[in-house]
Amino acid sequence: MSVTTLLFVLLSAMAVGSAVMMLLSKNAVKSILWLIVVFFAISGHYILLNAQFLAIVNIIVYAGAIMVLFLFVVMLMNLNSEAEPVKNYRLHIIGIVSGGSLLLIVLAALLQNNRAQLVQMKIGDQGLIQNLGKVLFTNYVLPFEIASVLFLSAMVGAVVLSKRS
Amino acid sequence: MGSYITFPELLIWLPLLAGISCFFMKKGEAAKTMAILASCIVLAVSVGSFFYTDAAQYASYNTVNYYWLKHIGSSFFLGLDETGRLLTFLTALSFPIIFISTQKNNYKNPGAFYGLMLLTMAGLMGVFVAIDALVFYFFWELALIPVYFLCSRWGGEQRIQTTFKFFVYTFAGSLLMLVGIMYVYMHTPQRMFGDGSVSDHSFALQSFMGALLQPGEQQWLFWLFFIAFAIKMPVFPFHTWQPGTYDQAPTAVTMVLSGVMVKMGLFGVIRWLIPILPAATSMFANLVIILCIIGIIYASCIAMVQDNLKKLVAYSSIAHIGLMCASLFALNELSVQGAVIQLFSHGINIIGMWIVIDLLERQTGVKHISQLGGVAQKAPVLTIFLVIIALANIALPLTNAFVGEFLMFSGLFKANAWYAVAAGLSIILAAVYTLRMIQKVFYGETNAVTACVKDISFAEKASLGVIVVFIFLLGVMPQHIIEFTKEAVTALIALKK
Amino acid sequence: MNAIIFSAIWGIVMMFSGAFIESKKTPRYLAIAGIAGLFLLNFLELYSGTVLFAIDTHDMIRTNSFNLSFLAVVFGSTLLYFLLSGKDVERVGEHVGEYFALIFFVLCGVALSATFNTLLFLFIGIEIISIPLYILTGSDKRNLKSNEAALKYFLMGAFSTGIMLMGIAFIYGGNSNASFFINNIQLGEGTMPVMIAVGLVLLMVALSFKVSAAPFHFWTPDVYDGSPTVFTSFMSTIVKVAAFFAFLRLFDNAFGKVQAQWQVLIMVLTIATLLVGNITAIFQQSVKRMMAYSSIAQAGFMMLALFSLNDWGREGLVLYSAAYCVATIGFFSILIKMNDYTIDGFNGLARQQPLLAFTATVFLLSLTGIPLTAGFMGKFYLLMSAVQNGGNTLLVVVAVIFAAISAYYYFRVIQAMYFKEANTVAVNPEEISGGFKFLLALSAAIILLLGIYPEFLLGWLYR
Amino acid sequence: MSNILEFVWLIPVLPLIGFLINGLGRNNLSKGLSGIIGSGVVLASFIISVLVFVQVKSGGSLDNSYFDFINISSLQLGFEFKVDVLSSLFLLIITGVGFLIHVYSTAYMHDEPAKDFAKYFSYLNLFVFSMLLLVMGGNFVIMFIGWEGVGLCSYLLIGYWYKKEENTDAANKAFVMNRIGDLGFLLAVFWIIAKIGSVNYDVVFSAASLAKFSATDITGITLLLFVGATGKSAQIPLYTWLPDAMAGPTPVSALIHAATMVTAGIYMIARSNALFSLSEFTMTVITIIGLATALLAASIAIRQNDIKKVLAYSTVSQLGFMFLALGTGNYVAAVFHVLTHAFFKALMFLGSGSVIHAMGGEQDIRNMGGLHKHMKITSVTFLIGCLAISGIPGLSGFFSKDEILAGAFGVHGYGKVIYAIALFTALLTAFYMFRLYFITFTGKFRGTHEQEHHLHESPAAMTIPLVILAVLSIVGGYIGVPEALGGNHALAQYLSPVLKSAAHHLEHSTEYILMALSTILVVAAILFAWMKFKNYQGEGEATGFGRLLQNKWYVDEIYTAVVTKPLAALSGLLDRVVEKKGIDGFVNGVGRAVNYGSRQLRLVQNGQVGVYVLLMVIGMLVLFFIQLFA
Amino acid sequence: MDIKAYLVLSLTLFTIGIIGVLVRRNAILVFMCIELMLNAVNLLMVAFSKMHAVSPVMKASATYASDAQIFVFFIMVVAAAEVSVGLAIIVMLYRNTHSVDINFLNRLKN
Repeated sequence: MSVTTLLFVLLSAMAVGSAVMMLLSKNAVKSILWLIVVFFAISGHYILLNAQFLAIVNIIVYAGAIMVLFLFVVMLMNLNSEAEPVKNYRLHIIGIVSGGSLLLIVLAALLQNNRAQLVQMKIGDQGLIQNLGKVLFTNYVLPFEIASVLFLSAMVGAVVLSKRS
Repeated sequence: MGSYITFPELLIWLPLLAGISCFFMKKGEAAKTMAILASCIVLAVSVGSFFYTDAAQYASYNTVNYYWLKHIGSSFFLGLDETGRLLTFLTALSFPIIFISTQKNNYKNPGAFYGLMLLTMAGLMGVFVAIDALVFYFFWELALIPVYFLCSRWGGEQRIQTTFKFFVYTFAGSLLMLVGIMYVYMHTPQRMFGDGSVSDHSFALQSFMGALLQPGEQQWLFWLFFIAFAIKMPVFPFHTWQPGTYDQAPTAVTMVLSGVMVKMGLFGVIRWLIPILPAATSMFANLVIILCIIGIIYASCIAMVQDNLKKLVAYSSIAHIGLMCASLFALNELSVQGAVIQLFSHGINIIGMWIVIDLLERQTGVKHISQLGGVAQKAPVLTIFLVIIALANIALPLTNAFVGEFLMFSGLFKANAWYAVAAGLSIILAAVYTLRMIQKVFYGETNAVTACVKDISFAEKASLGVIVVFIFLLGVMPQHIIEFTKEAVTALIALKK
Repeated sequence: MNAIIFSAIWGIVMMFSGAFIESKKTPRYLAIAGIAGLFLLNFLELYSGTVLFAIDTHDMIRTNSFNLSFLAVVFGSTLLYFLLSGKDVERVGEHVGEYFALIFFVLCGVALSATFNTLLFLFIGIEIISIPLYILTGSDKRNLKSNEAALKYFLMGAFSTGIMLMGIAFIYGGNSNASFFINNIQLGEGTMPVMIAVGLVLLMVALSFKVSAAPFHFWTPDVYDGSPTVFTSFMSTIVKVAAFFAFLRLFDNAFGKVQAQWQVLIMVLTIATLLVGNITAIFQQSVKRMMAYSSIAQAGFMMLALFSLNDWGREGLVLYSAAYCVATIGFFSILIKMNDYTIDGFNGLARQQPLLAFTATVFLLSLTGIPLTAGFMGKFYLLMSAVQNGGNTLLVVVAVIFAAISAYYYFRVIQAMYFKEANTVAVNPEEISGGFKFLLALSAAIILLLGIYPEFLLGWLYR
Repeated sequence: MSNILEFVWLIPVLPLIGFLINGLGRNNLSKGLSGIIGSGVVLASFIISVLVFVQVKSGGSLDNSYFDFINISSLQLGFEFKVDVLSSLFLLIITGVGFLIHVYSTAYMHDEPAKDFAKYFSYLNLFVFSMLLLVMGGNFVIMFIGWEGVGLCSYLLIGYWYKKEENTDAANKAFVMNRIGDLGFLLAVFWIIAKIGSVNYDVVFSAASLAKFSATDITGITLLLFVGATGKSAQIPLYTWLPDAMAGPTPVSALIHAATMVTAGIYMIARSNALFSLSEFTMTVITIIGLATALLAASIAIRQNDIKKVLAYSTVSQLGFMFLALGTGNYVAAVFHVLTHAFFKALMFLGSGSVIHAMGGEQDIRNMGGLHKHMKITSVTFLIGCLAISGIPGLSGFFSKDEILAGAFGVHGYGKVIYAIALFTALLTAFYMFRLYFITFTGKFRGTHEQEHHLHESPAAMTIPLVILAVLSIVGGYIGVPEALGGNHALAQYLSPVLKSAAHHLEHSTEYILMALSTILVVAAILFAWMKFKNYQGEGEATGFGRLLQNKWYVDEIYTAVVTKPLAALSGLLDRVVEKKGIDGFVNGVGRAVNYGSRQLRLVQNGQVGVYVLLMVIGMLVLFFIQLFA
Repeated sequence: MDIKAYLVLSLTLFTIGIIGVLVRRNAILVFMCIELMLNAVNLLMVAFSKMHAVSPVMKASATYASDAQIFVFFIMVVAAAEVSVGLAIIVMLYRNTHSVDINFLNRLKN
């Protein structure tokens, strides 16, 4: 079993495990921290796939910005104390069962064909910053510009929603 | 005229415009006069149209064809054929009679009332002259909507629920028919328009008759169409909206419903169902006839125990319509000829009945047989008219209904003796409930309720007089109307497969 | 193309107007001017192909007379919406300019999702539509219902976004052409690759959510009910038809060739939607909520266009959108004026405000699909498309039966207006200006015009 | 006027005109005037009828279609009249007797207010018109038009005093029962149309078209026609309306329910004898029904105390005799009896009318008695009538009835039995008629004092018709003297073009024996009645058989129990259960179901985001399953 | 490495996200689960891009494999915008109701 595989398995285990932990942990802050771990694992996967740019962006944007924002909000509301009263377990069971069966159905369908399609690991330059940058500012300049509308509306939204009157 | 404006257009636009203008009339009298005037003019037009019957010579007077939705092959295609002409005449004749005979009823917001009435008239006219399936469907609904408003605005206590039931019932039926129309349309051949443009399919009646349909398709299409028509007529067991509606609707509207609107269903059978789906028709004819006959006896029986005058007439109407429908499907010359005559006669007679009932209800405020009595002493003239009309209703010889029913029964007999026997029972039952009604309402001693009854005024005399004249005219010399509708009948039975 | 850029620009303009202009009226006039301009520019592009902003889109955007005329319909209805309900936008809160800005951003998204040629733009378009809507839903900050609606909408919306992205991922993975272009998807011979199939289902789910087709409709009643009525009107009309157009565009261009393999799914969704929408609407007491369900029911009808990807369907969808938008916007503009949103609130409106009652009746008749109204023509075309597709006439019969049922709840309002006696004042007369009445009459006229002569609109589809 | 037949259409038209004048001008006409108009038109048409009769006697006949009634390729049907020996004879009876009764009515109805008086005469004229239409019609449809017309008139006249409910009840009963018959008639007509597409007598009875009929057709048609006859001519099972019909004014009973309308059935069968003769079965049925009716009615008549009811039942019984004659193929005898019966039964009805008139509306014979000394003419004429109907030799009844009996006797096989029963019935007839006579006119008066004080002979307008009819009842028989009595049966010869007289001729010796036998027995019966009732004091409450007869064998009650009640119950059931609960219930049920569904379905929308998402996921599952595995 | 492995992995993460949405009731956590779903998608996208990078088919465009990674980039962008709005909404709600428990959100129902 090659190093790559080993790494893959480790990272996967880490990602799934901490995702489950996020789900299980009562405390909101803990869940956030677990989620950050998941993101790191995923970044690890990106590196494994030689998608360096995304790996970095993932750390910066997700683990850095977004999660901190979450953490900030949670702290602000100090929900760290367990706020969830008695749960409806029946609903949970149903939820888990249906979610699981969804996974099974899709996987069952996908894994039928046994023709191996390999994924290029560790090499390949598509994920390098200069390539992506070139593509982004040539082919994808229009989407890039239009994405700004998204941020504008987000900005306006922030104003509309949180400006005290 | 001719190339400028044609009879069908006149028949539709005149009442339509008059109706719309009525809405803007503040003064009730003005609206009423407008309505009466307009309907009389329409009557004149319709009478005039009888002088231009020759299809070949006066085509430009009787048919009109505007390009409308060209790329889907629909055009504003109207035409007057024998049956259509007869029924437009019935419509044109009924409305003045209705307006004049009910002019004493005063409605709140009369402008709207008469406006809607005239719109209904326009819709009915449209149904009877449309030769394009889509146009037909348009007018079919158009005749329904104003009636809905008329009934639920000016009707009796439970008007809203009753009318709504009526509306949804009919609306559902007509939507099914719409599906049928679409399906047939998809199987129609290409259509070339006058200006050379072509559409792959067409809504014109001719194309519909030329549609290529498998027997299997015809079978379920038949029911899509038939149910719509059956609800409109109504035929047992689709009739339950009818007694309530007749009871609750304002009498003027009830006259329209029972006199003219039920003919839409029968006309639909004549103009669309049989021509488009001859194979299925002959396949299901017996089934339909049996259904109708059950309805005839069933309705007559129920009519015998009705205490409510209006419901009594309603059920008797169901019986009569059932007979007409049955004989249409018997599809031999006798029966169809009879049905066509009866289309007209029944309209006239039942409107007469309603006029009398309306007079009674207006004066006494009751419509229950058990509460009335001895009217004959107070209003002999009214009684005479009623008796004549009632006897016409039970098809006494020398009245118009006799001719129709005689032909229909003999036609049914020709189709199958037992049909005639079973349906014939209605002759007896009809006598039973009609005479019972006459006896309980008009004979006997007067009571507190009927003491105040006055005899009828000139206006009602006039309108009833017209009706009675028609009753005897058609009763003694039916040959004219027969001559007039012969070709239509032969054309129809020629379709029989 | 014009539309995308201009709406974005004008959104920014509105944004600044909100920031720097004190008067509450001015933004509205600006907005009306903007939408008029938007309509004109788009019409210009449709009419003469004039494009103001020549940008190389690398084929990510494709415009043709079909989607341009659809956009014309959308912008036209928006114009009508601004004219009829602009005042009421001012009532929602103090950020008038911002509200209009957000609406323009939404229009930008609409333009994108009507013209996209790559899944990226589908995604971005949908998001640009959704995010401002989350905000508009919550714009009535003091109102808990509004907050709740906003959060529900946001959470479920985000969830559906996740689904959609997963779908896109699978499409990309299954597409041996390694491309996001919807017209460049390798569907393979015979049955399509499993990955494509999975992606297709996921995309269908996500878009069904956007068009609120059962069983993905649950957000609709709550959100429409909770958000400020004036925005409900916008959401339930323009946004919804846009989403539908995107739905149709995607499945028509990307998966049209293998329709046989997914038609049954659409049929299931259609029937479910018709059922839920119509049946649930019947029992509603609040007209606003009833309209929410009715919008679901209408969606059920529009699904027919997807069921049968043929010209009848495409034309029908445009026609239906026009009919549905005008009627619903008109009706909402009246509903907003009502003092009481329950059905009894409409009692005796005919006596107090004949014109309002009459136009409302026209709108409702159109929604029911009575002949001579645009609504009928729309239904007619869509039903016709299903019949021609021939797949399943039973579906058509089901559809018409539900159409008959729909009369049940629309006519309850008509009955209230005309046949019930009023005990209170339904509408404060001072709120009804002459111009408002005129515009209502105008929209009623439009509905009748389209109902009698649909070529008027359809003519533009095939230039 | 060379050929009176040209103007034959005047015969029905004149009464029609009278009807219109009286009907429309009823508010303005004085009694005298409307009386004159009413009777005048009938007199006029009587005169024409006489001329026509003469013409026809000298071999003329008319078969004329005036205009197309219905003319389509599968049915040509003109408005056509046929005047031949048969119809011309009936024309005489109708117009003649009709005229007398009109005259009589002018006096009888004199207490009516003017407008009702006019109404009455308009109805009478209308009746005469319809009756003439019936007999002159050249095809079955025209006959049917008259057929229903007379039914209508009898309805109107029975219910003439419409304020009393039992009158209108009787009227309805009469009309409905007639309708039942009419349905049979109609069906027969349809059958004929279906077979040969025409209803014209000459066409139908032509050998060519008779050949077209199968045996079943013939039997079916004739039976159906006979059903029609039973309705109109009050035979079992449809006879019960006639006694009730006595609710109408007495002259009406005389004209419609004795002389003319009720004989329409006989006319119709006689007219279509060509058909009937072909069906052995039908003939047997007719015989049996006729005989049974005659016996039943006679038995009931014995115990009736209402003077008109007795006459009514005797009418039914006599009609039974006529049908017996028809059934035995003895058409001439039937027509002959129609003629004589018209005379003496009209006579007796008018007589009873004069009695009732004198008694101030009293009809119960138990309150009469000894009227002879008060009203001689009435009494005498009535006596003549009784003698005639009982068949005392020399009077008209004797000849006709004897011919019927003889015909019956001649029937092969069971002829003797029929004869015996018929004879017994004849005896009963004699008995009850004279019971009536003695109770009414002999003995001492049993009524109240003011009645006795009020007693008087009726005015001339009433007595003159009585006298005339009396004379006719005596001499009327001599147009049909059988060969056995050295006569040459003028009537039979006159009718021979249309009617073959009875097939089986008896030995003269046998005839003599039969005549003697019947005469002796009848006289005995009369004497018995004389002893029993000459001074009648009212009899005790009837018991056993007597009560059964008094209650008319409970036939009405049985009909009510078997037909009327169940039908009403059924209708009620249909209305309440099938209609309201069943069909309408279903329709409303659909609506309710939708409402219920709505109420349930909205509960799914429970506001919980978690649940919403869950449902979405499940939906997704379903879609996946369909797409990937189904 | 076979693509299947990545399929399993990212679908598992995705499903965990879904289940989280189903079972958690704290709005913020639900939102986080959604973020997890997005990340699962991102991972799959990248994996696919690398799969196509070696797939033998003729390349649709010069940027055939970068497309997916650009797409992921855009997903992140959108996610960021979404987060800001979402958190704004949550905060606003919290201001009014001092709770972020979605099960208490049932003023709107039926």
